[in-house]
Amino acid sequence: MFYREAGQFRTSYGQDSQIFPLRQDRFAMLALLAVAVVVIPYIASDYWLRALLIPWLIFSLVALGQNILTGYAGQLSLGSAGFMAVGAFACYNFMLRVDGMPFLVAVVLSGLCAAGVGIAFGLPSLRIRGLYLAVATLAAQFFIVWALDKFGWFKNNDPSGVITAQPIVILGYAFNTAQEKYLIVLAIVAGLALLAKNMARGATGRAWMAVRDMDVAAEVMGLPLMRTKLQAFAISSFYCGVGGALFAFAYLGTVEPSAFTIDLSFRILFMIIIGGVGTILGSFLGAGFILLLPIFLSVLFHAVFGQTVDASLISAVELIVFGALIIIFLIVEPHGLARMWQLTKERLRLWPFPH
Amino acid sequence: MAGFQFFLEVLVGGLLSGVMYALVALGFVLIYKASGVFNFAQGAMVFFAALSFVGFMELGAPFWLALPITIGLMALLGLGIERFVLRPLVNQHEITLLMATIGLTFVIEGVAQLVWGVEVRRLDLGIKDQPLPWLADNAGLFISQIDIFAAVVAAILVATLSLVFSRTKVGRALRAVADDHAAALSIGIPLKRIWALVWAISGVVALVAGMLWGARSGVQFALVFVALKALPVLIIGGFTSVPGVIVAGLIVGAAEKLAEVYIGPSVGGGIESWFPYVLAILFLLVRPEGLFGEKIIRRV
Amino acid sequence: MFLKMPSDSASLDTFPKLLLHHASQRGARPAIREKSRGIWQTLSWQQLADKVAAIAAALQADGFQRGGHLALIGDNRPRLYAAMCAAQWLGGVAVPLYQDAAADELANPLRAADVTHVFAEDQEQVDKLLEILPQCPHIQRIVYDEDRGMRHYAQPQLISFVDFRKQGEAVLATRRDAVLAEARMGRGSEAAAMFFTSGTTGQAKGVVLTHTALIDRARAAAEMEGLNDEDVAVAYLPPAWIGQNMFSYAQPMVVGYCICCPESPETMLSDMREVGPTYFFAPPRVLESLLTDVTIRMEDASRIKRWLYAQAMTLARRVGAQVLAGDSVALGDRMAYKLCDLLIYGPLRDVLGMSRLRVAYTAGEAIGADLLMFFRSIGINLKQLYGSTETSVFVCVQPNGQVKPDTVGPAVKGVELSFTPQRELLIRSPGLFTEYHLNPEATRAAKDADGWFHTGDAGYVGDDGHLRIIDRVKDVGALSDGSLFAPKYLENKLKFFPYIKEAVAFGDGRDRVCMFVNIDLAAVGNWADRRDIAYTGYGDLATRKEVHGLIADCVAQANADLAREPTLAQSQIHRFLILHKELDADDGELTRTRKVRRGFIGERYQTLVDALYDGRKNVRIDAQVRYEDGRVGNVSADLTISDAKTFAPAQLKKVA
Amino acid sequence: MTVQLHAHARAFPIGGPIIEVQDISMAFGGVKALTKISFDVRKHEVRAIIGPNGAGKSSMLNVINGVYRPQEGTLRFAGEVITGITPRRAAHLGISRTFQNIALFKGMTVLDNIMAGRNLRMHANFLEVAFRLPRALREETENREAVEEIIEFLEIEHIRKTPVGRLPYGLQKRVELGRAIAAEPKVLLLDEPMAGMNIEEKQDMCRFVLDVNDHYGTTIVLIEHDMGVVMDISDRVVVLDYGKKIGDGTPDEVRANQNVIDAYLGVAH
Repeated sequence: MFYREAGQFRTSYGQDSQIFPLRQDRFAMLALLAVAVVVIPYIASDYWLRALLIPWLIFSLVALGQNILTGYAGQLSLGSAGFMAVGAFACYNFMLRVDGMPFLVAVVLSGLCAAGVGIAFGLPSLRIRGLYLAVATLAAQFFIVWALDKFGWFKNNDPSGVITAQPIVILGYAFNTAQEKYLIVLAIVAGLALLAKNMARGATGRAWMAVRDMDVAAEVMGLPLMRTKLQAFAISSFYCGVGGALFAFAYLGTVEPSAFTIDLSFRILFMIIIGGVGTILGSFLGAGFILLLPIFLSVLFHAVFGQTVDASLISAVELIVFGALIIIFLIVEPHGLARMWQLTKERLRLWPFPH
Repeated sequence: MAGFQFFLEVLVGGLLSGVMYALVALGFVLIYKASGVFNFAQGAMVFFAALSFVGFMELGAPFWLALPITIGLMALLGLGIERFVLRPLVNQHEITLLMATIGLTFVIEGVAQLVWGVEVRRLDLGIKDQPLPWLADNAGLFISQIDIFAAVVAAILVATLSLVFSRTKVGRALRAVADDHAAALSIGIPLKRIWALVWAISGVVALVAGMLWGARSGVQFALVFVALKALPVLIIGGFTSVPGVIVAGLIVGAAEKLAEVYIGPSVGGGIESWFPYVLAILFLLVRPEGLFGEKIIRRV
Repeated sequence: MFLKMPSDSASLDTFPKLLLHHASQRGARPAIREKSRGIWQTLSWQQLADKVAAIAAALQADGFQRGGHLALIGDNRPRLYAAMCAAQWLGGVAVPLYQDAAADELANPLRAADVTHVFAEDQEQVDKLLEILPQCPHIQRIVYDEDRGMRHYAQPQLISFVDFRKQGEAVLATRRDAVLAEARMGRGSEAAAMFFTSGTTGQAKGVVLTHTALIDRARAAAEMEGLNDEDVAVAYLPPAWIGQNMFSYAQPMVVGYCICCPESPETMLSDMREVGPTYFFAPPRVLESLLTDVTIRMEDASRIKRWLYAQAMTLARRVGAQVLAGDSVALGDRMAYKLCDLLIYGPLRDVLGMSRLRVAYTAGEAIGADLLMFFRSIGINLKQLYGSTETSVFVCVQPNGQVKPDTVGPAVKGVELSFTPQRELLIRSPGLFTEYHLNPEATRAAKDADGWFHTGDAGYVGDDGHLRIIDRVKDVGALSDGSLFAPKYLENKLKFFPYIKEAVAFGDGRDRVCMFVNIDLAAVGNWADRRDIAYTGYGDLATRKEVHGLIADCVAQANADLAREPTLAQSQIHRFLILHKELDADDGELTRTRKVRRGFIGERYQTLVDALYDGRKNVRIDAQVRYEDGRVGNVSADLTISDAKTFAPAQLKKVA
Repeated sequence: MTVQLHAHARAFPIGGPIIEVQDISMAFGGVKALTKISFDVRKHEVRAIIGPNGAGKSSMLNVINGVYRPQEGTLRFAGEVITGITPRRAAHLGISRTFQNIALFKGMTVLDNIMAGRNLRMHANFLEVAFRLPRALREETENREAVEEIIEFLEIEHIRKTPVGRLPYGLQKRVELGRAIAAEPKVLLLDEPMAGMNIEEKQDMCRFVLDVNDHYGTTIVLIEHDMGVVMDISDRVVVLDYGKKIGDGTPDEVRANQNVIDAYLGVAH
């Protein structure tokens, strides 16, 4: 309805493969970014930033990682939380043990560590597929958490078994307030999201999807299955790792290995199922949805039953709602919120016509 | 000598807990064979079964009453799952089905909490968790009675099931379905009814497993994660082979105990949490189709 | 390669000179775009000039003479337009022919114009040419644009466009100045193009137009509408038709705006949405099918949308036209219109690809008031113009803000109008044609000594200075009681109903008017669907009782209107039948521009006409039909003849 | 049409052998699929392998592009022995193929499917792609142009951006052909390209196959069990039955061959 497409035509393949082919979309995206950068930091309260926006961005990033592996390359992983943990602790140790280690470098390095671990646990994917692979990733999940837990060195032998993230300092400027942390997270996430989109729409993404949809055909066309799969594992884990680092440094501040449970891995999986498997946008929508749902529920319950509801009740309902939603989405809209959004957009473009 | 005896104890203990894994895995295999679904929620079902059973008894129902009620309940649950979750997803990719059952896990847990609350419960089957005197005296092995009991029950269960499958009409139908859906349909086997039945059975199996586990280590959420342990068991045993998972269950049980006791200390212990998986992976690299699973030939 | 030349507007008296002028003035700006391989491949004016120069060089080397004729057979393709200009570059005459013409239909024009060189779009056209090659000895070269499937053709005359152009570039490399000189030698007084008017009767005549004629008219209209090189037009009608040629060749050459060629006729609508033209021409039948399409698609929309649409349209009908014309409208209405514009008109214009339109013309035949007003009321500046091949199109154009359904506007600058006692319209204008090719007597008949062109249209100029056309002079007849009978006028009245595609009126010298009707398959079909009337196709639908009822209502309405007009009250339609097949140009029942050939039809279906007048209730017809694939088959059908409700003028006056 | 094609001089005259199959035998767990098969395929020709179902046609194709590894015999490509190469290697050598039951990438658009077919021509690594560095962009456009040519060639412009999953069977077959020729192969293996098509679709497919052979000079090896179609589009035909070669030669020779008539034409179709 708000689209005015007449006169928007492409004279080169470059234009034809833009991320936002429509002027209106490009504008909307810029506006959104502008708001996120300029307006939000001023109007959003500390609570909003700390409890909602920052974790949302971080989990969007992690979901993005999961989506690259599961959604694009079709390799089911139940170990995302594990890779987050690697990132978080790697970052901590880089900052701790290397004097004057710049934060951003540490973040990248921790991502690379995660990528390395990812490749290691991705190796079985060369011989095994589907469910079998899920086991490999579970192994990653449990092994990593176990290792970080058992070996004090990772936690600088802190008796409490908890690490406390060092302050974020970039070029001598310390990012302490919620606003500052929000901005740094926003920058990193936006940047990585763009890179992911570029890969997804480029040759890299096609290779992933080819392997996902029909690996025999892909191989017969000369695609290197192993490299493609491992690449997906590495990149996915990188995103999870960076996400983990931010999780520790920009969100929680203090973390322990047991924060990265299998349960968290499942939630990340849910994010992409509900958000939209194999879409960049879906990762953001899904993360937002999964994060907001519990908050929404508790608010709802307190509104209905007053302050005296016991937490276990809410958590139980939360579990049910989560599970039910997953099943419903898988049955009704396997492509998730992103697909719904896309359909609405199509309708708007054709308005007032139905088809 | 004591060293060796200790070893034996650990081994047997491991084998016996392996029986538990096998028992849970059994539920998986049944469903996987019949409908090609990897039912991640099996663990949750085990937990739910045990919890309900205990719950009913706490409500004052005697054992002989609580048992059939729970059986009925589990059968219903199985039917419900088949009807409302899996039938709409029929012919979907196995990964999708797995995700669905993960969602299912959450739902069942949630319901269980909602209905029965969260605190750990004792389940008393009247068998003491003490070493069997006879063994202790003669062989000097200290092995819990309940473990023995569990093993026996498991054995009986497996025996009955295999009887059912080999002798009865339903059983043959089920095997046909497992071999080839299309063929089964074409010779007039009511696929849907078979599935429903299988789900009901696996519900019951879950109950048995749940009761034994509960009796041994209390009824609690940990049970849900037994499901995860069953995963490596399945991989080693092969998704479609009942004897396979029994053997695999024993192997995993024994291996993880031994590893914990002998390797654990040197690396700080607690390796049970991941050892079975690594074991499974190593195994996969050697023999992807599992112990007794058919070899997978992928035609073009 | 870079081409320069002095550009004082006076010296720009031929198309090649104009082309070179644009190449130097706005060399980098787009001249022609073509949707191909997924994107709009674009030729800048410079590139176009280079291409044309190369082809001209090749043509010259290939023995193309000054004053020679070069034919073009194909859809709107940049390369064909380039070839057109190349011919003129060498002082030759471009002869665009209808691409959907059958082989034998092509033979005459080609022979008549002694065409030596032909540019054909693709294998299909080449096959036709090869078929008639024996009859056209003059043809020495056939250049084809698309080489798909052409590899196995051995004929010596054939060459692919690319190779031909390469030859030209080779020539240019050595003799560029000589080739450029050719372009400068051209004079405005020389013939630029020849268009074959299908003409509602008789043999097609080749209308010869000079550079000056075409350029003068193109410029006059362009100045009137303030066209500039920012404008964009879509080329989608046959280039052999003067209208399309004016909008996609003459005017772009004069103004320097860009034209866009759709990928294929099927993708026309989506392609049009993409380019969003600012300048558009559509004959009423195209607009009609657009409107029908809109109506049909809206019927499938959700209840709310349909309601919203209905509301918006009622408002538009009430105030839309005034808003567009810039007349004063009540504030409330203005607000409401703004809102609807956001919700309905705007999006609608956009999906139609018309949201950037500044000027849209319709012409060729009379347009229904509802149709015209529909587009105007949703904010599309659709206007009528009057003109013909002989007058280089622009004779009368409705100026902005003075658009009325029943006129075609005042004379365009430079045109003089006058009338014979028989109400025949005479025209004198710099845009007039020089002659009918090799047909002096026809020329003399059409153009008298003092240069007046006899249009053959009957009409008059109202006191508002706007020209009104009633009908063809020769068609205007009289009923046996002597009262005026204007068949075209009546036919149009019916055709303005969405359900009626074509209509043929009879009554000259008879006591009353009767008609043949072709139903509109899309509209009536949809109507039937919504009443779950099952039908197999046109033939089936046409014989349905319900459909007859539907059409009868339309006729009754038309009669009601007619009864209001004193002069026409007598020619109300008394009886009609729905033809068993759709009238078809391939069967000679319509002209290539889809005008009905009343006489031909009258003879062909004599039995039906008789039946109409001898009061029979139904009639059997055995007829030949030519199917899509060219096969000819026989169909026989029983046609029902219905009587229509008529009104006595007097009675209606009371009501009114 | 086909008659006319053969009547005219071919743009790419048939040359020497490009693929030589010598005494190839292979078995699946004891079951003999191929026994001592020998034949050759010449440059630029259209070579058909026909035979009743289960004659080992697909196995033969799978051996040629390395999906299966024969137990005995040697396979030569352009003179070089390539017995038991990997499918990837085969792809690099210029052997491309389609599959009996369509193996398209269901989730991707027609465009992406065919683009994927050109992966061997795209060398930019994922970082170059992620940061859209010059080489990645250049390769993307260059290959897109090539792909658009194929899209036009196969007359599938209108479905360019449709996910292949939504396309009717016949079109999917066409897209798969497109993906196969996108690699600009020397040899194109077609596994029952006309299986399950109605007569019009079959005619179209024939036209496209011949056009490919004629336009790009691609050597074509195709499998069909429906004889009619094959006979008029192929230059030479190999006939298999129960894994054995029972005939080899021009369509006419094969038609005349008694073994073929008994073993094959006898079989009702």
